[in-house]
Amino acid sequence: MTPISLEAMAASVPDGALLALPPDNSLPSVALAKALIRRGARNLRLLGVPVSGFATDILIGAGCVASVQTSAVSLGEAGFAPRFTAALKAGKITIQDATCPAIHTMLQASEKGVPFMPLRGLIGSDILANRPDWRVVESPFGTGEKIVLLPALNPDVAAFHGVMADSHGNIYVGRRRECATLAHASKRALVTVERVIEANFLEDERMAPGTINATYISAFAIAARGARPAALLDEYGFDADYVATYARAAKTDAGFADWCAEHVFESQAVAAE
Amino acid sequence: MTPISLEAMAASVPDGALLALPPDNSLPSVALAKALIRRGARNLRLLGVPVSGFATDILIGAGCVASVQTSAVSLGEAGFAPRFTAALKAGKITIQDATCPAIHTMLQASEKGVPFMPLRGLIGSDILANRPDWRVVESPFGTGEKIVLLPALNPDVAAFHGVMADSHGNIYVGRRRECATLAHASKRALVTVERVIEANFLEDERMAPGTINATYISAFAIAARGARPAALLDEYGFDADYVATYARAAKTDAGFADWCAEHVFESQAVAAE
Amino acid sequence: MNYRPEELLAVTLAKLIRAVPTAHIAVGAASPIPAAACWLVVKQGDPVRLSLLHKRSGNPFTEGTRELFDLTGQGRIDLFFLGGGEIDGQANLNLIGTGGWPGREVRFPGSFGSAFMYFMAGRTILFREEHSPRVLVKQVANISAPGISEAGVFRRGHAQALVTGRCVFAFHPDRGRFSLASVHPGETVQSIRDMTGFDFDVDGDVPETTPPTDAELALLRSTICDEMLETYPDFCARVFNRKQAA
Amino acid sequence: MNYRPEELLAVTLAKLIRAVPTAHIAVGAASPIPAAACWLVVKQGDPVRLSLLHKRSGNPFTEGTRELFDLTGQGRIDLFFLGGGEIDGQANLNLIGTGGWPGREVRFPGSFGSAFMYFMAGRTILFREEHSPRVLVKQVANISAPGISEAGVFRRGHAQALVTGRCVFAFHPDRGRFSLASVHPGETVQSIRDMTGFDFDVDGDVPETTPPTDAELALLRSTICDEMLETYPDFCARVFNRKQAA
Repeated sequence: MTPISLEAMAASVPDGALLALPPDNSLPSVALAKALIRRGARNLRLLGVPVSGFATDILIGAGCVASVQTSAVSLGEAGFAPRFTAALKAGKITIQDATCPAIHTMLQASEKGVPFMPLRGLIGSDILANRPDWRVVESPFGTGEKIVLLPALNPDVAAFHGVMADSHGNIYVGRRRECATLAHASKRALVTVERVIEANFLEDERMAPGTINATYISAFAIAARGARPAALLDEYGFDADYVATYARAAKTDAGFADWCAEHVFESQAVAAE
Repeated sequence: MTPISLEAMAASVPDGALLALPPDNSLPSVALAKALIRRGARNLRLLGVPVSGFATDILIGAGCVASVQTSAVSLGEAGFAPRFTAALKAGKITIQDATCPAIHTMLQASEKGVPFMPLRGLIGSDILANRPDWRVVESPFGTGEKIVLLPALNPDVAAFHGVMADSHGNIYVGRRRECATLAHASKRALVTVERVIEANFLEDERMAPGTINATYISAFAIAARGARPAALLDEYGFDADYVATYARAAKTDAGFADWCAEHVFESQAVAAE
Repeated sequence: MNYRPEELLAVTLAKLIRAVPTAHIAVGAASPIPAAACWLVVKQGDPVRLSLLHKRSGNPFTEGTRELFDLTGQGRIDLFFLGGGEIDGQANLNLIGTGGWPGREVRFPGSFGSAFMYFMAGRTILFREEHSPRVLVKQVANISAPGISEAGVFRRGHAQALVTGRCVFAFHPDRGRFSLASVHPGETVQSIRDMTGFDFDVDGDVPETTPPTDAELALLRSTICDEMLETYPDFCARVFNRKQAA
Repeated sequence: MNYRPEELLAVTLAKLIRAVPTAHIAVGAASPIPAAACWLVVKQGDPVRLSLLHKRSGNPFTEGTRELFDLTGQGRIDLFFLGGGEIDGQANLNLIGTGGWPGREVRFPGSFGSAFMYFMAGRTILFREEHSPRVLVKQVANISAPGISEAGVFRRGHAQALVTGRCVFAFHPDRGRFSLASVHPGETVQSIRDMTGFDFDVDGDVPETTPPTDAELALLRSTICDEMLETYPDFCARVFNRKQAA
């Protein structure tokens, strides 16, 4: 398995795809989000795994997004996600609210190849009241318990940023195992990485536990600092200044457009740095 | 968290406990099984996760076991498990048959804190016909699909052998993540390890993915070569000769008694080597 | 007053934590005051395990982000903290937004794990510094997570208390109502009534919230600040006047 | 005959694998001949991914032992191999034992994952060297995994074929019966009937199973033996006369 280019990867995500993205604490591929903006992606249906952050906000700002299913959209310390908030208010996107473990559970159902999975909680929440696709049943084990069943969720594309790929396309994500679940549950997994290592992580007992088997990986691309401004394990930290600057700029349409011109379009080299 | 002695660990497993044991390819604590024989444990209800091997057979041979729930009992290349086969024929133990993913699923239900979880397959199998605790339902999502629901399984004690513990009681098991699921799903997890390392594996990105958080670990004991004759990651290999010798000896009650006297009772030092 | 309001709140939360046997607490990222309270309990010598969810180094979870929820589902989390854009008198939480669904007036970030954690943690301490009729409402516009549950719904725990910048309310799941437990210095029962959109019970005399001791303040400003510096640099700079080394 | 029976079987299995597009095969530990067949397909240049379940070094799974079943549940395993202590004419498998439940006469080790894998793999090749009325029975004493399923039961695949030491049967899930596809050298339709406990169809002339070519034998005895040596040392010693280096 050999890397493809970031732009080729972005081109392979069709308009309208159900695209699953981890949030800022969980290896987002901000590099791919920017490449999707450059390619002019449209009508993406984003899934926050289990919440949404920076990458989601810039995709919304650039007009790439039709809907978001998530448990929250936030820039963390930098506050509310400005383009999400504006687009929702303007009616440009729709949101389907969930709660974190419900999204994990729906992905785990796909991971296990079952049509649904139960989850406690939720009953009495308006989240449930607004999810006609979720069901409340009484336990068939005779306990009288009412419990929610959630349908399997099978994203068209999962995108995240791993630390590195090996010669076989195995991807190292360390303890961020939610990326593994996501890859297992999705039709295609597109992964950006810092680098490719001549090795087989599966033959290395110390690397294997943090590795996602290449069998789940559709393609990978090299994108140095591809999670930035998010952190990448012990490789680099969260760039709070970058996000704060973005949050200020993106308060207005014009401010977002300027930010986007500079940070997404001006130079791919700069953007990928 | 500091280690306890192997014999203290064995003493903490009450007679009649539902004791979950991984098989020979998955970090069994043979050291603890031998210590349970030495302490004269009785009426243990064993759970194979998801099948059973050497440790189960010696516990049965020593009269420690009342029942086994498992997907198979086997010594692998060395053939049928002789003490299991003899005890079942003699009516000394009962067996509750399952299939591998059903046991994983029942443990995952406990791991998630849900009362049941669905699994495909099984319908038309006599395994299902002999499991009154399992339910067939029609999917409440209107697809007409019939599917099995399995109840959560919450072992009293999980026992396995990790490579090492750190100063905080975190346990390294590498890619054998089934031990993590088992620890999560059980009331208590008792773990033997080769050694204790002055460190915090959770602070080390390379160690963390193969680590089970100490929050799930009730106690650990040092037992060098504690998985033997099973293999332990890249630490030591499977001892096929040891198992073959056992399989020959254990064909008869007398042969097992001799084997047990030599390999379990004669010297704990020898047994643990 | 020789302490900051945040210090009073941390000490108050610590007392609520210690009022109930507590083995394991999970604390989210946006919660520096609850985190300080938890560290205070630990540093005062209670054998409490803390799982700090967004700690970058030493993140406690090795199964990915689902592990917190699984852990809580298993009944291993005794205490969690939640807040809300709106909180009502039945302890319902709104993290969705005001106006019609899904927050047509003001949209909040979203519910995160609240619709699960509020049911499955051993108990929850509600914490919101802003105490105003805007936040503490008669009825939330949208329920992210309900304060009480009907029969037949598995629920391990409820709100233990609601701590705000003005007072401490205790919650009574049996009657689905708050009672006023203490008022912070400068507040009265009437001033709390004036600033609270929901009705609550007042059972007898309401004491003043106990201020921090010198020992508590010393702990907060030294070793607890040390522990919190990596995760909450802004908070430590603002409250403890401590900057992280470059 | 310049080849061993195991080599004929490996080559025969390889042809069945290549007869259907196959991206990913999982192979269990007790299956050296199916493993040899899979390696043959790979070394002949087909881009097939092999997951060898009990390979000690380079074990393909990093989610623990549930990953094989999850992977298969997801529809990512195109082919799996199963055997059985008993196999009947409806392709039902018995890995439990003979006599009443749970194997009162002869107890076999147990069903392993068969009650799931047989439904969820893209297809299954049944393999059992022993071809006798004891193994190939009219009706299995206990069903570990059924050959066909009723309507409303999710089933991704069925048996493609049953390969024994005497012949190849094709399975027809629509009619729930085997037909004789080829007989190994030395066997006839009648000799197969004599040794088979179940009834099967014979559609026209039954060819002889094609023997291995020199190229296939050369591959088996060199690079394929190299690949298999770590996992199947006894098999390699016996069939290829190769000992593992100490």
